[in-house]
Amino acid sequence: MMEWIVSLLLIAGSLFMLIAAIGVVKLPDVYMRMHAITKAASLGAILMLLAVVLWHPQWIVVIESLMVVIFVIFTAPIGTHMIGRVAHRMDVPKAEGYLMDELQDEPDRQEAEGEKSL
Amino acid sequence: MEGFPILNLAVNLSFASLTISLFAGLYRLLTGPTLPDRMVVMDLIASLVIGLILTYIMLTGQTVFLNVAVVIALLVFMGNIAFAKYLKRRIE
Amino acid sequence: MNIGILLLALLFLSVLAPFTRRYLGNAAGWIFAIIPFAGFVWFLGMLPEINRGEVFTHRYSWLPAYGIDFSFYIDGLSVLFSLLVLGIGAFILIYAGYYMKTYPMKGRFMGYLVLFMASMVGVVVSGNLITIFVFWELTSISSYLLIGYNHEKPEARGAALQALLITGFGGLALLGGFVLLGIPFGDYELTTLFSNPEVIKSSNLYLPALLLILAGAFTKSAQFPFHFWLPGAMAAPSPVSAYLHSATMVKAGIFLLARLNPVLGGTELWHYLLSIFGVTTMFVGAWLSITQTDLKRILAYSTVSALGTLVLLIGTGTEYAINAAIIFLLVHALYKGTLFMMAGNIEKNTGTRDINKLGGLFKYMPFAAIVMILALVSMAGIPPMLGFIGKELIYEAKSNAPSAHWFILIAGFMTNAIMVFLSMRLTLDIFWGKEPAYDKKPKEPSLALILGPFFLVVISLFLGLFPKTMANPLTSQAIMAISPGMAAIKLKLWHGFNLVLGLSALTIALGVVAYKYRDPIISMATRINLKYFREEFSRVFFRMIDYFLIYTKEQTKAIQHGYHRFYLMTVFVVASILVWIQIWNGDPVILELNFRDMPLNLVAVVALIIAATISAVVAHSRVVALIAMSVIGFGITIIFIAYSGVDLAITMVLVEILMVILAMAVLFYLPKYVKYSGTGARMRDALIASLVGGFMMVLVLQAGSSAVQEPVSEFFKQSSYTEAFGRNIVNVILVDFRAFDTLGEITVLAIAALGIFSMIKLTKKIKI
Amino acid sequence: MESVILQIAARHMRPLLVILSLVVLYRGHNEPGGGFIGGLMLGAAYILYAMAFGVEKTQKSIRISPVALTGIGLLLALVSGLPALMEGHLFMTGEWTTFFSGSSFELKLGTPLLFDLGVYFTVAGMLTLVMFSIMEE
Amino acid sequence: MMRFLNFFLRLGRFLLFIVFYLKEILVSSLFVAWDIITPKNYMKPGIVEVPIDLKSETAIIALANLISMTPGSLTLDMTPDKKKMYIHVMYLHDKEEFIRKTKRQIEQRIQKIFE
Amino acid sequence: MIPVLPIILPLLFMVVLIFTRRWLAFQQYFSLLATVVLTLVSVILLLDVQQNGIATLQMGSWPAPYGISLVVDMLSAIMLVTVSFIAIVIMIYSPGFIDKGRQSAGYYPISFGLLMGVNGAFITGDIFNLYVWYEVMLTSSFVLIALGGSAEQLRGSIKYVTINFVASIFFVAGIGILYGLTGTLNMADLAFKIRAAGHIPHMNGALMLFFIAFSVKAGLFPFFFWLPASYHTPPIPITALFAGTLTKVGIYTMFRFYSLFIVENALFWKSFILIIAGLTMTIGVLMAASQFDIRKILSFHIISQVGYMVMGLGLFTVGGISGAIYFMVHNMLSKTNTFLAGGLVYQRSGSYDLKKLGGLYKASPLLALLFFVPAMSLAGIPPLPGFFGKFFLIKGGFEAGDYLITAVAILVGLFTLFSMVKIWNEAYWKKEPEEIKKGKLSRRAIAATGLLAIAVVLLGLFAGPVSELTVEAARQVVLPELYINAVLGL
Amino acid sequence: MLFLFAILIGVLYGAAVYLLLRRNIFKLVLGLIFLGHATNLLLFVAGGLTRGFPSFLRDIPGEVEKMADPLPQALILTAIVISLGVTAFALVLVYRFYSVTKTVDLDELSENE
Ligand code: NA
Ligand code: NA
Repeated sequence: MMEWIVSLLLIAGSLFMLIAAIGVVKLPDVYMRMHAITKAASLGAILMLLAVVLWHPQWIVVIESLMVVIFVIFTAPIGTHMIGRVAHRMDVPKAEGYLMDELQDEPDRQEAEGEKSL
Repeated sequence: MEGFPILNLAVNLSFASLTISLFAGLYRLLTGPTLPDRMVVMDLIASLVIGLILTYIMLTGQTVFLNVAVVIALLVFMGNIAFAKYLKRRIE
Repeated sequence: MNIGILLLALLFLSVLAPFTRRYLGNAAGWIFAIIPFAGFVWFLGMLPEINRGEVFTHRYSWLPAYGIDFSFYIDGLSVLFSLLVLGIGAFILIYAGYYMKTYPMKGRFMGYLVLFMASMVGVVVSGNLITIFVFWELTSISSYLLIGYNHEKPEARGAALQALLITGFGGLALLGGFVLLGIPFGDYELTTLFSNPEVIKSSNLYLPALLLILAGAFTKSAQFPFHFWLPGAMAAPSPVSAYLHSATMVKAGIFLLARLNPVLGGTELWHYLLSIFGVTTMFVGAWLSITQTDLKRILAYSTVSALGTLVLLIGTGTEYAINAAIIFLLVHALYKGTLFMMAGNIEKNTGTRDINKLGGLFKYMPFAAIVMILALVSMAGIPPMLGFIGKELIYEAKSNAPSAHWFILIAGFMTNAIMVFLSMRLTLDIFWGKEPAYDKKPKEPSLALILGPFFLVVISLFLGLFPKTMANPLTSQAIMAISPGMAAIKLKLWHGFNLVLGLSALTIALGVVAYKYRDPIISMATRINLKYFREEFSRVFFRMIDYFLIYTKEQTKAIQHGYHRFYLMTVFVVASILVWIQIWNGDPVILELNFRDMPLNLVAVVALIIAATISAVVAHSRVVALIAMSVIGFGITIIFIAYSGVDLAITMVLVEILMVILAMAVLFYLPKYVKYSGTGARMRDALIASLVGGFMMVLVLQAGSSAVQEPVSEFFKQSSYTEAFGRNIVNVILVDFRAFDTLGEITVLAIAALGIFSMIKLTKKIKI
Repeated sequence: MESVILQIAARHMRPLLVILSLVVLYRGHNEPGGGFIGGLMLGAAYILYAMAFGVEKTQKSIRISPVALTGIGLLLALVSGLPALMEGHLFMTGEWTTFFSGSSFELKLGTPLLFDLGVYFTVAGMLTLVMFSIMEE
Repeated sequence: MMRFLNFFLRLGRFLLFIVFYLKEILVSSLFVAWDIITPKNYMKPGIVEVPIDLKSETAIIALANLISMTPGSLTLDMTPDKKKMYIHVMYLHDKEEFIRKTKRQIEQRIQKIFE
Repeated sequence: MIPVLPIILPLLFMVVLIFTRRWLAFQQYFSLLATVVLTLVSVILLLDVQQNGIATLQMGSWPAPYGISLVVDMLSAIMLVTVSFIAIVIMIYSPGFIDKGRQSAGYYPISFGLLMGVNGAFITGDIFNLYVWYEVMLTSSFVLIALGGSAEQLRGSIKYVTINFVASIFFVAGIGILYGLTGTLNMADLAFKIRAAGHIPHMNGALMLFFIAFSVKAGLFPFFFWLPASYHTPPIPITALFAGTLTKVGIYTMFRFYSLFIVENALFWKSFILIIAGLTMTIGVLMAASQFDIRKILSFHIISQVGYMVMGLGLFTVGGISGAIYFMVHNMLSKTNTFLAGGLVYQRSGSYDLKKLGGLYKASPLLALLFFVPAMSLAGIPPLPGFFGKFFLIKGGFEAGDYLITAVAILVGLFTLFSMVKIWNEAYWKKEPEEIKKGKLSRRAIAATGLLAIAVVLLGLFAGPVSELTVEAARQVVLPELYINAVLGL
Repeated sequence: MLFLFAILIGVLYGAAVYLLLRRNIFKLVLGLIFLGHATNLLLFVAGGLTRGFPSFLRDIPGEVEKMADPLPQALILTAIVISLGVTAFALVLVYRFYSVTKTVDLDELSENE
């Protein structure tokens, strides 16, 4: 029984990742591609980790799996945020059909010159 | 994993979809068109590597590989930050 | 007294010399002369024992690991040469002390002179080939320093360089020859060599050894075609010319030939080589002296001629010839030393050495004139000077030579006639004849300046007058040393009427006639020289150096061209060739393609890495290249995981991420990517790249497919937990089994970090 | 002005990374990890912080300079070889002591762990030194 | 004692929130996946400014992350004063509705947990 | 215990210097003291080896071939002593020459890093460990050569770093392949396995990779480009330190590897190495002749003289190797000395360009002497050590029957003489140009150069005792069984 | 799999060499990084490939025999860290080079030689 659940989870997780990859290829602009990746990373990983935990029910596996999930959820959005932010500043062309872009109108978007934090 | 054909199948399917995904990522890397487009590929590949690691764990039963996944999950975003900072500097 | 002490005293004196000037002033020469004079007396005191056939040897352990001792071997030949070197040397020092009065850096000059003296004595008393060589080279160096005394003049520097290079070349050849000589003997001791002198002649090393040693001797003794450095060396002050370049150093080559005559001589090859070089040098030297007008150059060419004569005589090798050689050596040293010192005196008094600008000096310096004329008489071979005996013996030797080539006899005859001609010319043109307007009135040279010439001439005169009692004891043992079993001929001034006397008379007659027709002869000689010796040898030499420099410059430009890429390219191309040759010659590679062993996912990962690699290589954007790099990094991580490298995979990921951050941080500052290379270059580079990649591939195949029975890592697996208390074997290796590697590795990190830190911090401060 | 989100994230992640790096360091002898990996993570923690807040602020917040950290690491690695000498063994021989022997908290400590700590500091020091130098430019 | 209780209250909310959140992720992920693999695109993208009322930094970053992790929305930027967030929305049918939903479903829950 | 000291003491010193980097005066004196200590340790090691034969130490008590072996044989000991003595001289010299900025920017600690790497390379008996020490040495040299970062330095450094990096990669690739083939890293164990097996398949490729790697490090033809491209760029004490140590480590390693690992195809390797040696010594000296910058002349000469050392290796007789080792010691001292003297010239006249120099003979007899001694030593004038080196090699060459290479070696000596005299004629004898700078010489720099010149002279005067050591070293190289047995305890 | 890995390593080395021969200094650094990767992989592959048995001792009978060789892994770890240090240095060197000479063209290195 368990092997069926595990297999299902594994396949589902990897399929999510595949869909994310297809999304990266297919979706029309960088923001939407980022959508695909962020979600795939977490969801796919969560499903597959579930499979691992179920198949290897040990504390250390559970803890490490949880760590993977938490870290993915915590860090992936920050990465995408950074890229999205800079992409927007670069005026990366957006796909057609945007209803609005309120960030464009944000007065503070152009930051002070000469500021060096890196 | 021995003695569980369905699991074997699942592992192989997982490998298949993940490797196809890898090439999808490569495609985006090569075609771009913009730099942020290429940058997101790194994230995708990192996720796929986590997937591959988990699949390898299922294949071999070696849960120590989880450690690798933890590190990737924890730190890959720093690459994004670095790229972002680089691009930011370029537009300034 | 011991020879070692004498040498050390001289060396000490030479080191001290530069500091003495302040305290001793012009008197330094007199004081300096004490030690050589004491040495001279000491050697004189040895004569009785030497003449009883004794040989003094001393051996000091020197290079025991190589079986080489520092040893002395004092026999008649050594004593004769030492007496010359120290005796003339003492006079030269006195002379130089005054002569150099007005020159700067006199102290150093005196030091070099004494250094030379020590080296020259060293050469002649050495009992070991290597010892000889050490002193031999020192004579070259001191000669170099002395010739270049007027170093601010380019000619002096050039002459010094020329002399050093030629004698240096000879020195190197000589070293090679000595080493070859030592192989069959198994030793470099002269005693070993003399005890079984036939060893080398039967060895097939004889020819190369002989040629190399002759190269050494001929260059040092200015044999044609190496003769030209000697006239060039006249750039040195006169004491140097008198001492090194006539009386002593140039005789070192002669000494060597004499010294090794028992070992190397007596063969046809020896005989012919020495005779041919000797006779050529003898005649060419004399001939070239005809057209010279510089007093010192005239003397220099006549020295070349004399050196040729000596080589010829040693090569002839008969009893007469050896006798003649030794006597002539003595004769020549005495008169040539005098002549050069006098040339210096004349130059000092009149400001010129050009004989065309000299004349009528007799009335200003009659005493000096007589001294010089006596020396010239000796040079011309006229009785009662020792020169006459010398010349007689030479004629005797030549006419008695086993292969009495008329050619040699005629050449000798011509040469001697030229000597007579020169003697007359120098006597009459300098001391009488048309008197130019001298800037200041010439006067007799002071005591120190005339003392040397005077004594040398007197000695020559006495030796000529009482040859049996004075000359024979000096030379007989030297002759026996050159050729064991030969006897010294009883010397006498008067032989009665014979062919030789006839020849002498004819020579003088011819010389006188030639002097009478000197103008047409000189102009004819000039014309001939212009036609056949169009270029002076030394000019050819310098042109050769110029060509050499041009060549090396071109070569450097071709090899060290400065283009970094091509350096790397050379490295890669050569490496490829070498490694491919090794693979080609090595064991065949058996390739087993096992497709079951190829999981598709890994095949895909490999394909991904290759694709990413290609895209990184062809990328036009650095960001793309860097992202491709991290894709490759991730791909390698997967491979590490697939093949059980957990720590590796983690480290790989971490390093990859940090590398990207670092590269990005640096890339901030670089300009946008520019494409530089053309298609042709790219094709070429791709070819080179595939050569390197190819051999690496083969090597990996070879290594990976060979199964090792018992790698050392088995030990680590067995004892990691039991002895090192760790379950992560990789980590245990890193921190325990091979912690020393890790220690080095973190040191690398620390150093790199410090380097980066200081590179950035420091360049901020320093203006570039 | 740097992204607020990044700054908040960096503030949260730094202690997390530091603790994790220590865990990785400690576990290293038996589980994946060790001085390198731990050191790299520790370095990453401060680099992240520096990317969010700038080098100056980061350096102020650490107190110890990266150069000193590198030096301390090297010194620790070196010193870890010395206890062996006191025991009369060869340099860098691992010396171990066991605490709470026999109990379930049995703790084995040895010089190789000290050595690993040295590696940890050196690697972290090196990383921060390099990155800070470059980022400060 | 109160603090102890408070903690458990928060923990309970947190766990509830996670359950809710996982359901949300799953549903909308499937929707996005469907949109990706089917040829027809339903997206109506837009970048929306959302005012935020959270004070604690932890809460803010949790919000930003959760928005990003929620299919269909992605935090792009935030003003330095932490008052406004700019969110990229994939299926933006009604801006006000989106803002309301975000604030109610995520921000308020977070507020309860973290503040 | 002692064999490890030459490696860990420099590390300790380096750490101390890192912590005290703000106190320049302390750094200067401490460094000097530290190099003296190192020299003492090396001398003790040398005496120990002389008395008791090859000294070995197993790091961490792990038995060979599992742990890392440290091995000091006579060759290593000689190299250790020479290098640490040179380090003393450099440490006396540096404060008088290098600007304060560079000095306080890590010059001292990193110099000790360099020494650590160099000593490690001389001592270790493990090929991977050797790689690590190589990297320590190289990284330090990378830093030192770029320290200060003038445009010229950076240009040189990039070539230096890249080509040496490539060589390191070849080296480590060779190690990987060798491990794959034999399963061991211990050099003695490897040598033992090679001899026991008679033939280990596929080893040729790895050996060639090693050869290429060491050729690059040693500056052999045609891999030497990095050397003349970079050695003239940093301040002269750094160049002098490099000249005295770095390429010699490559040579040392080549000796070690050749002795231990070349069993098959010995004839091929011999002739190959002799050809390379001949080309190296000739091309190096010819290029030196064309130069007008003192540092460049000396740099090209390094190449030429490395050719001599490799020639001794190619002969592979006790005589040849001993000659090469003696030559190496001589060259390390004399070459460093000429560089330091060149530095004095620069300090006095503000240039290294022969065309702009002149009059130094008159201006400063001391300066003249300090250059003349090592220059004549390099030119092979007796009784300076260069003569003995050349003599031993020529003797070795003729006795081994390798006449051609020996003839080349003899001829190259002439060109060496030429370029030394060229410097002398131009910088010292030529009339002093009017616009020349008249700088003040540093006393410390003079003292250091003088000390080294005295050492050069002494090396020549005591060629006897020294050559006994080199013969013993050569015997150990020619009979690798001694090394193998000492390490494996057979 | 050995064959494929050998090809991969060959390609990586080839790419590294090709990059090192470019004129742009950035590609040079890229080439250095590639060299490092290629060599790490070479060490890994030449030391023997073992699937699924990381070298951790877990007291499972029979595991030790199948376990991957830990030594090459340790060597690679060392090599990785060393090349991290050296590459970092090279990167900064390149940066300095550019900021001093204002060019990324390696052919301009030839000046003054
Ligand atoms: Na293998
Ligand atoms: Na020489």
